[in-house]
Amino acid sequence: MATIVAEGTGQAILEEHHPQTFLRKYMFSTDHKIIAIQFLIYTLFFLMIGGFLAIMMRYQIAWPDQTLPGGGILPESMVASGYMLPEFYNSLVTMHGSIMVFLAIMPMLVGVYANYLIPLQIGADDMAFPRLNMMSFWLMVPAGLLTLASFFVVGGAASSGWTLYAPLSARPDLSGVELGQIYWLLALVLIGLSSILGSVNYITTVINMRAPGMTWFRMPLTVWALFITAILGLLAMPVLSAAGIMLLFDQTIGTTFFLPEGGGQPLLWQHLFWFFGHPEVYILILPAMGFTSEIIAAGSRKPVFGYHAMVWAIISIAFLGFVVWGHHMFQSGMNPMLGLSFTISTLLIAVPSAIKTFNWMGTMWRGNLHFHTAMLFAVGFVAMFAIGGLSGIFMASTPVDIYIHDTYFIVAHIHYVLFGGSLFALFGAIYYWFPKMFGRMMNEKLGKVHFWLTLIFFNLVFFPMHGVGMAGMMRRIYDSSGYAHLQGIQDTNALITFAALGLYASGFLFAFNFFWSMKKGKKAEANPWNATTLEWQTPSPPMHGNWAETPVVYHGPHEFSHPDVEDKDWLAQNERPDVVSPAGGGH
Amino acid sequence: MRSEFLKKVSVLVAAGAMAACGGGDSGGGDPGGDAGGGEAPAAAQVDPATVGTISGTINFAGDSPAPTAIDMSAEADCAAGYGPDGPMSNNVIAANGRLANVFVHLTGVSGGPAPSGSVQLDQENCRYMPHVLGVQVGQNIEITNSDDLLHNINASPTENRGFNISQPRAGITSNQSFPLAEVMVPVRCDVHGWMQAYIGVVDHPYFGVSGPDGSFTIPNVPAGTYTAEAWHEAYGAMSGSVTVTAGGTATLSFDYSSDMAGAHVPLGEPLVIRHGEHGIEVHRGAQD
Amino acid sequence: MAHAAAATAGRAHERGLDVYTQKVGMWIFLCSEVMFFAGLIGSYIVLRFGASDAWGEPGEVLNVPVTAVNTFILICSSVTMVKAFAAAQEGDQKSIKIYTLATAALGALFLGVQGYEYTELILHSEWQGSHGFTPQAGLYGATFFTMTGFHGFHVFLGVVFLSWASIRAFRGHWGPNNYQGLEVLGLYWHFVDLVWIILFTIVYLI
Amino acid sequence: MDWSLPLNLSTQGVVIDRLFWIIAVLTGVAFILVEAGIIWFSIKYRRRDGQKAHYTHGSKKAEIIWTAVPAVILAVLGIYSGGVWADIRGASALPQDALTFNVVAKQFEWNITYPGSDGRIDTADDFVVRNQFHFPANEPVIVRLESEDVIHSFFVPELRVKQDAVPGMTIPIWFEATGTGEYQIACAELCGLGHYSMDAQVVIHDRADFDAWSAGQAAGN
Repeated sequence: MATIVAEGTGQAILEEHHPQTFLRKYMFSTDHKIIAIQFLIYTLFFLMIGGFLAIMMRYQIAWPDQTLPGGGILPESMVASGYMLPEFYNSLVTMHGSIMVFLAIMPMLVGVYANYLIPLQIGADDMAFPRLNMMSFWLMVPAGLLTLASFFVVGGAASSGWTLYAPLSARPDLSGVELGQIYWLLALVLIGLSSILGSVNYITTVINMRAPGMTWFRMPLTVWALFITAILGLLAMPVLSAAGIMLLFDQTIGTTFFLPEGGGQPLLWQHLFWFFGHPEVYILILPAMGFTSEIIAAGSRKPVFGYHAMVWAIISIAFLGFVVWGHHMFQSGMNPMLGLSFTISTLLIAVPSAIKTFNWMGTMWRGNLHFHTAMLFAVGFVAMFAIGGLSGIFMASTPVDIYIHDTYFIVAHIHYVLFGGSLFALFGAIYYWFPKMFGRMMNEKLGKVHFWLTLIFFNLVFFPMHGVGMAGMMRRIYDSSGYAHLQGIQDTNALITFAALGLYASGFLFAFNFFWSMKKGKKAEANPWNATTLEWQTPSPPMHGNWAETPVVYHGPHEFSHPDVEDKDWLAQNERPDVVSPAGGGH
Repeated sequence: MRSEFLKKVSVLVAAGAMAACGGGDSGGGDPGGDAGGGEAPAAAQVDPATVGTISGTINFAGDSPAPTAIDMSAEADCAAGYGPDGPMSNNVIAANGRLANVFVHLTGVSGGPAPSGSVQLDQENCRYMPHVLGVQVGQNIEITNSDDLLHNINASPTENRGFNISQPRAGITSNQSFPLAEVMVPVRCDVHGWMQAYIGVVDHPYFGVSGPDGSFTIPNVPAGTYTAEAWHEAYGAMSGSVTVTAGGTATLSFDYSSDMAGAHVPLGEPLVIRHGEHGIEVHRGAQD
Repeated sequence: MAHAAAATAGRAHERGLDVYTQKVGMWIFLCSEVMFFAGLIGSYIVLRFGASDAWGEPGEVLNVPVTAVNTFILICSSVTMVKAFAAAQEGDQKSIKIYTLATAALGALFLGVQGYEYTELILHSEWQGSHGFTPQAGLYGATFFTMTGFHGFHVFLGVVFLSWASIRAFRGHWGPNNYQGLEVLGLYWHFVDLVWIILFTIVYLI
Repeated sequence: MDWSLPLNLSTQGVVIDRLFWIIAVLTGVAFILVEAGIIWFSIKYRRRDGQKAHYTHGSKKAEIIWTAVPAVILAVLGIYSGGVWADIRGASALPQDALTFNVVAKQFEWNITYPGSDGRIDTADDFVVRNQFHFPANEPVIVRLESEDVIHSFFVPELRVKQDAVPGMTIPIWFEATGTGEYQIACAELCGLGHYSMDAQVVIHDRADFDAWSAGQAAGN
């Protein structure tokens, strides 16, 4: 048994004794920490691209009768005579969603933080399969290149929405897009493979490589969340891959899986897509919930309120996540009687989300709250995620969904969950774990300015979208001026666009802080937040192999303000209270 | 169509690479070439002593079909551009024994003066102007929207790669071209189901389209004997022979009749109807 | 390998599944493979249920006897895989060589027969009045080639890995202290075999 | 800044709007409780020197309460929604013998087939009008939705009606307008480059006007 475990890790140790080339050390590294940083740079780049696409989109929505500033540098197939063309707008809509979900948020949550945190938080020296781990990053590179290239091929990038509803996505003669769609489907298959390899790695690592004493219910909530997320990815991504391959065949070799002309079923695509798509939503939120729990506990100097309930909430969300996909399809022509069962399962899944929200508040209750930037973002997450969760109740109610389905109300909801939720938590995570990753602190002043600007502009962008949706504005429309019922909200659309510019600009403040701090930030100590989990009990950044000696775990993950510990308000997982404060005695 | 996937992909990849490098797909359009207006500049390169002109009419026997009204009531801006009778279909215009919108081109010829200048295709009051037009391979087609509403231009050729682009407001111009000869390329607007146009793409400059009076002219044809083909969207295609002498004007006429209504007109592959001993014979050009 | 083992010999772990890591990894990977084939098979069921007239009777187009033989070949290869693993545990070097090579060969034979079957179907069969049963021949052809094709791709990957295992066998790599690689490969191979039995049943027999 | 539901003109819109506002009140209360709680805790328990956090791992009682209360509210909401949904879309909800129209969506048009003078669809006197949907108020009407090419979605905001039109399927929906006037059909499902301009005129008449209009159209064809 030992020989098997040693194969990857042993080599890693040997490498330390030899000078490594730049390529081996930073490009084709098998060290989980380097791979996490590669993913971080990659995803931040795509976050910037995805945001830029959104800004172009917003400009068009706010001022449909104006020419696009600087549009002249774009080819005539995107911007003609200065005006953005509807087909390019559709590509923007599609690729904004696709890039944000598959190339920014998901790999940032999982690729970056599952990679970085799982071995460090469970006391392992690396992943179970370091080379598979490297492969999972390098599969994302061609996927990203294909995605970027798809904008510049004849016909432009995919334009059938991120949900790729067939037949539009399968029929180039109807969408005008052929190569772009093929490129994106190929990218999707690569992303799926990368994600599956990653998941195999994370799950195996958590099962088999925990440090002595790290029992299941002593694992930090981040590890729990990432572990369950990996299971969701493992089971959901292959379904998308299978569906994507069938769509690719429809598009290229002339099969008719999703084309009614040949007996195929357009709704089959939707079932397959959402069977993946809804677990995907939880892939995008569960890790964020994990980070938030961790940061709020450390920021409040209190153990997580209801740790076990939090774990069971994660597990039940994951389980229910596989039986709610139909709630995306209430108006799709699916048998209406299925609607009721999906309504019930959807409302059920709101319960664990509510538990988590109240438990975070419970964690803050009677705490000693340190509002560093990471904590601000984590609390911001709870506040914004609550809005996203509550607005979800509207569309879970099937009759109300008749009206708000495919309107901006949905756009508001998804962004409160994915931006107000996932991205807020991710910003928090970046500020929180940056010192561990790079050995330097991020600038707190800039960080706080970034938080407040983000919070204000975020709400100015997405809260009014509820109103726009109530007024009945359809999603993905290029110009709303032709509709009588949308005349009253054009000023709101302009306001949203101004705020979106502010939101995007504040992202650059963050980017500056990030890269500046990487070089010039204040040197970080091993445990700058006085936190309890294992990653803080090794130097910043940790050495190759993570540990000078394997840590032994004695208790749960968030022992803050332990009454038996007198001179400090935290107790690391590898510290025993009777050793830290002998007078206090055992717990 | 789909079985030709590999061929299509290779064309696509090449086209994709072109667009990626060139940053646009304005085709062979020569930016300076617009000055001549696309009418006569070819003549400048031609020695008038060696060329002649083909001129002729498209005759039409039998009852002329009544023009059909287009219901544009849901697009009031367009409907307003027409007189009290309202908009009428312009796909079949046959009057006074003549047939308009027939595309005439020489076959078995290639080369000749290179295309210069652009050909105009306008969208005005929700109709294509002109309804039938001819271009040379690689020649720029300048598509303009004169209506302040959305039109899309959906070209669905079989030999060339199609395009489906849009022009959401007045004043927008797009440029397209076709790299392969194809008679005809159908063009439609999906927003306005009645809007249709046909583009004949040939790899020489010897073509013409019959006007409302049924006449057409093909200038600057080198002396020689040629086969010419006429194409009409409802009455099919037919061919005829013509001999051009230097400096002279050769006459070529085609005789259509109302009996030919409903002839199957495959697009993309030239369909040839000959008046043979046993009545009308139909051949698919591609199989000859 | 010896010094690498020594370097982490003292590494202790909290009790996991009591199974070595590669095996856990393969089990988990196979879970995702189950979902992949579930996606394809589920679509097949939905499409077939929705358009049952587009499907042929068993044996109408597909050559069931040849495929039955092919199924038997694949089952045999699972048996030889088990034998190879048992031989490795016992340290019977000769049997290790014979059985790994036999498994790889049977896998390759399966692919050969499948290739023959595809050629016959595409070039020499009739389906719904047109010549050749191809992926374009309606949903029946599309689902048939997609499912059996992806299964064949999995067999192909298995044969590649089995060839690698055979080379190692001839170098005396496998033995009582080093059988894990064969066991993990065996898991994959049995899974591929199992998927085939399901596919054979629902595609050829029903 | 007109952030409100548009004027409602259908019978089912009444219940949909009522349900919308019920949810709005429930979620509004939850929203205020959560956000106020977060702000209150953030101020009250902010860091102070010498302050030590209260050491607790949770409270079973509190957790049971905040699991049970949302669960009960959501269950009631789910059952109520299910009932309303069954009235609108249930198998037996489709009215018998109602005036029926075929609506065929295609890129980027709505083609409406009218029942003609006999009031029955699928008969010889049916006629088709492009992008104009006329129908009578104060009686249930059925729309049979089909699509020729891609998925579209039939959306009339004032009628609180939305249903995807899926190629290969015929999907019947019904509604009853409570007033007359001119509105628009919008397409709510991305259907290609003309999606945003895939609108059609909706004219709701009283019955006599509708019959007159229909007769006029039939004569014109």
